[in-house]
Amino acid sequence: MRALFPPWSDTVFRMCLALATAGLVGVPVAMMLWVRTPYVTKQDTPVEQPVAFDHRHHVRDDGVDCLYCHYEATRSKYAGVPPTAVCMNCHSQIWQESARLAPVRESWFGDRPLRWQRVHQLPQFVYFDHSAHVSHGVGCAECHGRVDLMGQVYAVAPLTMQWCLDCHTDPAPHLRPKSEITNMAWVPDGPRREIGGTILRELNIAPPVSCTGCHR
Amino acid sequence: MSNSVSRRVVLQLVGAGAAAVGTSACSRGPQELIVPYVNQPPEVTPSVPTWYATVASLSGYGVGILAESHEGRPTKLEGNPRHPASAGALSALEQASLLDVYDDTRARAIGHGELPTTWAAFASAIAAAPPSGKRTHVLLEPTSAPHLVELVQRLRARGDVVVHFDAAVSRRAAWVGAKLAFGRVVESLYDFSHAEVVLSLDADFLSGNSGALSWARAWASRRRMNGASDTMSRLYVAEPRLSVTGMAADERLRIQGRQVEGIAADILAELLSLKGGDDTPAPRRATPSPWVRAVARDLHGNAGASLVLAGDTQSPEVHALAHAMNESLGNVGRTVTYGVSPVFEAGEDSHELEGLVRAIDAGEVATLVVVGGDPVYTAPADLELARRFAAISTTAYVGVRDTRTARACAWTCPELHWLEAWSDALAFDGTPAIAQPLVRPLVDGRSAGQVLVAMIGQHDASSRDLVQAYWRAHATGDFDVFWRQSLVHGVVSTGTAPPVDVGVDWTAISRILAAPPRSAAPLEIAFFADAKMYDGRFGDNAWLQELPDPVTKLTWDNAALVSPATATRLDVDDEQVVNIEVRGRSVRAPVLVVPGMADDVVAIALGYGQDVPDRTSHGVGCNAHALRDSRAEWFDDATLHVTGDRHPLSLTQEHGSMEGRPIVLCHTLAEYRADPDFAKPMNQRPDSLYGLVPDAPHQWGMTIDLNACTGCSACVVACMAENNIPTVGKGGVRLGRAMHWLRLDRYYVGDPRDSGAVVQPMLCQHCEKAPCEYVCPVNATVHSHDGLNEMVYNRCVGTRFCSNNCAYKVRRFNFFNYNADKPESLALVMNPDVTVRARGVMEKCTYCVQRIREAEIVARRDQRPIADGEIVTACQQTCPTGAIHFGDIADPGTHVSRSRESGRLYAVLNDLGTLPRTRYLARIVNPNPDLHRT
Amino acid sequence: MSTTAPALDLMHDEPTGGEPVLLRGGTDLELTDELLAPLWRPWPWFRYALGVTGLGSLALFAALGYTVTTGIGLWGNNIPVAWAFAIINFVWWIGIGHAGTFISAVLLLFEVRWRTSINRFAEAMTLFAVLQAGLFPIFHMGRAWFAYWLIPYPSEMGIWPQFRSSLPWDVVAVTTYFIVSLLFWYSGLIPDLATARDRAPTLLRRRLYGIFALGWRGELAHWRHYRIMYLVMGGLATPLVLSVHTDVSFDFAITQLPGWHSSIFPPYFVAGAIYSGFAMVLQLMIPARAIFGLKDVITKNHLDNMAKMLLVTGWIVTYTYLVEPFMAWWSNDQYEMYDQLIDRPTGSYAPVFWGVIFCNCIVVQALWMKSWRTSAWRIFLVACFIQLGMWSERFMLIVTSLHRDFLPSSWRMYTPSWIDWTILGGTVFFFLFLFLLFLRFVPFIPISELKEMRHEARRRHA
Amino acid sequence: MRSGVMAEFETADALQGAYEELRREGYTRLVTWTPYAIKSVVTALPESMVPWIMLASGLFGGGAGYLIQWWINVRALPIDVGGRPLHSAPAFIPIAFESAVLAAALTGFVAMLALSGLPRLHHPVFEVEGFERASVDRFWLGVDQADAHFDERVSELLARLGALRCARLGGPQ
Repeated sequence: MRALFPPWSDTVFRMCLALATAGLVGVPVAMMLWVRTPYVTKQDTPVEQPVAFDHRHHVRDDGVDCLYCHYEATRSKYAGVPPTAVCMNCHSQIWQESARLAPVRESWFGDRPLRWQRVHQLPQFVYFDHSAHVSHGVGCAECHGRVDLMGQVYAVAPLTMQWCLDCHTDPAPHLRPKSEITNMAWVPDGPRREIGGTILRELNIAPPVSCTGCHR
Repeated sequence: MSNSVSRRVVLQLVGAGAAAVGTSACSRGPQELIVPYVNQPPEVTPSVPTWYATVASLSGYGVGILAESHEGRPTKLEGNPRHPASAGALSALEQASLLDVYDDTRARAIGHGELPTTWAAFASAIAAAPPSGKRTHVLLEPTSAPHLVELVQRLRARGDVVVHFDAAVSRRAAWVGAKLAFGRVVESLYDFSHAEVVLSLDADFLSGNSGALSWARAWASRRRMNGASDTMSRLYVAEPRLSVTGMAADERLRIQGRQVEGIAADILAELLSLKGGDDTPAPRRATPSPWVRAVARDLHGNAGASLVLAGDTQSPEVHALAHAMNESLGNVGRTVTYGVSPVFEAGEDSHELEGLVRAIDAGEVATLVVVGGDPVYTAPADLELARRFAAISTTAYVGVRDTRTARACAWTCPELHWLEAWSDALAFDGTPAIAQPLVRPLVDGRSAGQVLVAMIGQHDASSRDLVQAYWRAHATGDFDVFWRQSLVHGVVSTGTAPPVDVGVDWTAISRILAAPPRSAAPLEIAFFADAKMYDGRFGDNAWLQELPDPVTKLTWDNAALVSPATATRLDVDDEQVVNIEVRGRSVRAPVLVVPGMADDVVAIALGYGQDVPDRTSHGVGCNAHALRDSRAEWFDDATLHVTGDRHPLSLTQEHGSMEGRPIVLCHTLAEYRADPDFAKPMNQRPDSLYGLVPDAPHQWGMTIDLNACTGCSACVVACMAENNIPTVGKGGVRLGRAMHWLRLDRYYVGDPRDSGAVVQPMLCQHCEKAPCEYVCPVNATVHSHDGLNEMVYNRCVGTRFCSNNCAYKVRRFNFFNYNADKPESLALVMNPDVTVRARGVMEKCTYCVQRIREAEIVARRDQRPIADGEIVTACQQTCPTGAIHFGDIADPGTHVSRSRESGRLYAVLNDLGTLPRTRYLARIVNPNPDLHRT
Repeated sequence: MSTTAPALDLMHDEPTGGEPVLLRGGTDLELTDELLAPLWRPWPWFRYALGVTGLGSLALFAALGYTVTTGIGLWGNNIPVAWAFAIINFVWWIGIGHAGTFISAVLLLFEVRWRTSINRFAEAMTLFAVLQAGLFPIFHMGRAWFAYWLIPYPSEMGIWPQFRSSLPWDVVAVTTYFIVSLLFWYSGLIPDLATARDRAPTLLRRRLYGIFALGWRGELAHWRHYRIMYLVMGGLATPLVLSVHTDVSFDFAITQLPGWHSSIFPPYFVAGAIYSGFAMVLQLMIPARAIFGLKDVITKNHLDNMAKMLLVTGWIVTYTYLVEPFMAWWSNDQYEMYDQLIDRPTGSYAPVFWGVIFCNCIVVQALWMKSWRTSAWRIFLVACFIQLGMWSERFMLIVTSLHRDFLPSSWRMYTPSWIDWTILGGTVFFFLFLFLLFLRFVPFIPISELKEMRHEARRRHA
Repeated sequence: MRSGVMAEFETADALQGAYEELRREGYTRLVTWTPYAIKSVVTALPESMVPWIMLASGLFGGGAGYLIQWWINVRALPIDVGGRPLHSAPAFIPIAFESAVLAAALTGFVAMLALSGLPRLHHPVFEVEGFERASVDRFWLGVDQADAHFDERVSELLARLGALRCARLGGPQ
């Protein structure tokens, strides 16, 4: 008498079962990895800006300090993208004719604000405060990376909550002397945890770990 | 420029809604823009608010204000501590008027009939000289603004212009009463801090306008009991309806409005006979009521340290009697002084509408320019202004809102909101202040001053020019210094005017005393200015529409308020529609039974039933103005006819009894003295198995003094403005979905036939052993190290388990996306420091954590400790009586810590062991023992 | 020699005396074909029944979709009554879902013989009821799309669920209960699927049943592992049944709300669950018994015993109804006393309370009479009352406790919206929809077990 | 069993008789195929491993369930929730219990299949004529070729024991 299923059907059937089980486990895992990919966290992708502003040139070559343009970082939540006026401080004198600066001049003379693309984007329910960090030994490069080496600026940090918490729960290895806050190329003279530790004590730094520290 | 900034903030706000839904899942946030200034104003630092002093005025009385401005948009109004009428506090009305600036349905463009037109055309139309024999009439709201007063005089100098003043809710009776008593109009200035006994003759001095805020503060200073040995003042109130002041009374007499005059006369007569002397008139009644005798004896016993006030709705005679009592008690100069009224031509004929009406009927009016207000809607019905307006060839209306008057006028010109234009105003005590604009005008409008000056042929003057011109002429010393100082302080430093010296004309008084007592009407209707709509001018303000009435807790409606006894007599019930008939005019209104109302009185609030289409106010409540008569503006005889219909009412509190539960502790002074620690049992820390306690150096806590809280509801609006609390509309409130984080629970107490009420602000108690926290499955509500019960909106999945387990039911749930499809203009009022909550998340009071964290950051930035009083919650900041203390309870030196040592301190539902951080100071009342002997 | 077995055999064999559990004589082949017949025979009314219940199910999903996209505001919920229909339905359905596994597991352990003909019914009923119940915890959330936050997984937010709350307990309990019930049901099915495989008329069907039979051959070794596994799983399922509704009762018992904060809830809920569960089994079994002519497989003996179970659980429930107010009075806690002694019997929702008493305590007493216990349609009637009563009981527990809690200032009434009703009705249709499919395509009387029982009975008799 | 001799019996008792007879004869590698378990035959066999596997995995599941909760609340996210202790043991028990049951049940089922060599859609016995009745009302007994006593006379022996028919499974080695 002929059997219902040919011999090979066993293998196929068991294979199918195995695959189903694998999928059951695999799909969630894949999703967890996905949200951590630079694509989702928008890391490492230079953003096209209305003005081809080059940090390498301004910071490294001309030695312009971060705070010259982002002067609000010390007293405001926002580091502040500078008003057109700040650009014009210099560029009313030099490169007045440069084509690359046309949009800046249009903005200035047409009283139309420049519309920059946001690179570091936090959800709206996160209340991050630059002044609190800059005044407590957290250097610009800590979160923004070596901006002085970037043509077009891109985010180096994932800006996920876990990433924030890593530092808030254990700040020491991320702190630097107040004098070095804006120093992109700072090299610690010794083990960072120790340097950070002393700063931690000096400024008695206690980063908020309660939810309302960032969510209000 | 400021617009581009606004747009950015809007982006953020709108984003917030979307973000709260979208992000932190697997989605990739949308690309955002950063739009910096082209040229950043020096005073602006994005994210750091700037504060400006200005002044708002209601019916001519100025109240000093500090306005918080985020990148050129005002987001919150607070009181100016330097201003006498504010002393740092602000009523619900002034705070909420912020929302009117951003009202996208307000009057927008100048128009003639249906057609748009230009300012120039409008100006020339109203400036045109009238044909001979006719005049141009101008109808203004009562004002104290110096620059306006000067313009009015210049305008009159034209010769062919007549200026009238009209307000539906005015103090005319008080002014005329003063005239009656003293022969001239004066403003009474009270000093409650020295008053042992206060008699209010239907005077709602704790929540009315003019000086209410400062009076409430002073009154509370004599009610705050730091120990059983302290003394406290006693408050007698005789009134037809239960008012905010009535709820605070120690002894209250429920009585028809027009009977108050009789009571006043009786008390005065009794006083005089107690006082003896030759000028004693014969007592009016053989045997005055025990209440009258007790009050008189109490006042007499505290001669010189007592105070008698008459309400604005009472007749001039009552005011005169009050003045007489104060004088015979020797209170003048001690608890009451008199000053010149800040209101221009107070108590003079220009404040009577009849003049205008006569002129119209005589056909003398060529052009009528109405500036502000809404006379067609608010004027007594018998004047029939709408019909009369039609008879005038040229009519023009200048106002912030699109009103019925606007619809009745040919020309309409948007008036600038007081936050958009320069102006000035005098406080009730005459202190001047200058109003500076907080935001670039959102409409093509003009200020009242610009309109008046245009009528003198000056088209291009800015409101700034006008105000500056006036003060340039009147300021002393270097003008720029004066100007800057006046703007910075928010008050113009002029030497305080000396008190006016006046004496009572006793012949006039004895004439009043001689008059026979008026007999009670079978049913009296009592009109009153609504605590939220005032005369109706706030009708389009959603914050106020949804603000529960301080007494009835009614929202989005007015109702015919009657006492339980009267309800039984008339056989009516809550929500039953009745037909109220007064002098042949009738209005349909739903009934609401309010314990504590006087019997045989039906009270109804003004300001509802506005019928201008497409407005928030459209179809809300019924129009009580339509029942008022120019001969009886506040009290009248009425008849009630029951109809078969019912009208749903939206109350935020449906159950008025405490059911004998220890929720609001209320003791008499005698009981308190006998047992100063009566509250202790409700303040014991119950044993707990759970050892975990917050461990940060600062521990935040709040104390609320129920002796000082009057229930005025200013705190509720402050909370809404500070925390971006949405409104849910009449239907939402009725379903029980009101979003207020802070609510004022009102419980009726005492004999149900003659009950009073107690008030208890109820907000998140921030329990240390919070029941809401351990039932949250996702850690969305947890405890902070400094003792706050944190609510993390972006983590909340909306199981609502926390609300079920909250014993105080202070948690609010976003049943719908209440912030969706709001006009952009309304997004501008949002506080950028507080997340805009999305649909499906729970929310609640956070102790204004954004202010706490901000203060912490600033303090750490400057490496200094946080000072006591540096962190002020929104409700605490605006409380006129300072009933709320907030601060660090871990530091024994702070105000809040000291208040927690009081014997009156207790925790609501203490037995549950929730260890609330919000504690209450039990309420102490001071009844007159003579009235309670059995 | 053909083996025709008179029913008498089993009657004497019946330990309880009483009615026989199997009246069917005939050969194993006849019995098998008899029981498999519904799978092969065409049902003229099937497509209509499926259509109606299918439409009802669509209404359910439409209502749920509308809610998710627009907001919980579409329901009648408010503050203070933040939980209402959704949770009432959840508790009701999960309760119904308890009878199945109780019958299969507990009665298996006690070797109760009347279990056999009805257990698969009951198990299927359990699965589908739990499916309905499972909808509610998810869709009653304000943000259902974040329901997965209740599962502990390493999120990029570095934040985890909170296990002091009873809701994560529910997630695990209900999931476990569903999976275990499914396994239990499927294990029981395997031999019968093999039988169906070998009797199916067409090659396609033989193949399909073949796949689900997993190649079962009834080999000695199979039976050796199978029987013990089935038994142990029954042993596991027994405490599981009790634990699941205990967890559900914790959703209320762990709070401090008057009327919820009670230590009697776990046994109370379990009893109630089995009560309504048995009622539902009867409601499904009695019509099926009539339609498919199974009077001699599902005999009066079954009805009699089930009715007795109703009586027992009914009395347990009644007992708790008496204990609750007593405890409230005994505790002298004014909030408890108000809720239990004043609000429930005399408050705005008093009709619900008295309805519950009538349906759950009074009606069931009819089953003291043998005439009622053995009349299918009378039991059916009683079961319907019980079903209604148990739903109302959950309404009473949830709504009356919430709408009058500690501060009178927040007291409010609750009225369901039409969406609420649609969802409730929709689940009933969806449940029936699934059950129809089950009846149509799955051997709903355990054939192999019946044959075994008959065999064992005979040899014990001989 | 892949090859040997199979015999069909009409009743369970007949099968059981034959089975016991063959064992007395000394046959060890016997297989039966029956529509339902024949208690006395099955219980005669040595006990199955399945219960022990289930116990082990149950214990593991429960332990894991508790540890995960402990780790999350005490180590990963030590946060003050309603002032309750971080390690709120009583609250962790329900989940621990449920996960124990779940683990045990799942492994039990899988173990049962695995030890029975299932799932196995195709098997040589399915090709035996009349075997399809083995799941309905016929009882099959098989002697494995690998059995020590196995020889061609088995078929006769089975026939003598009342077999309706005999069949050869797999070719003769």
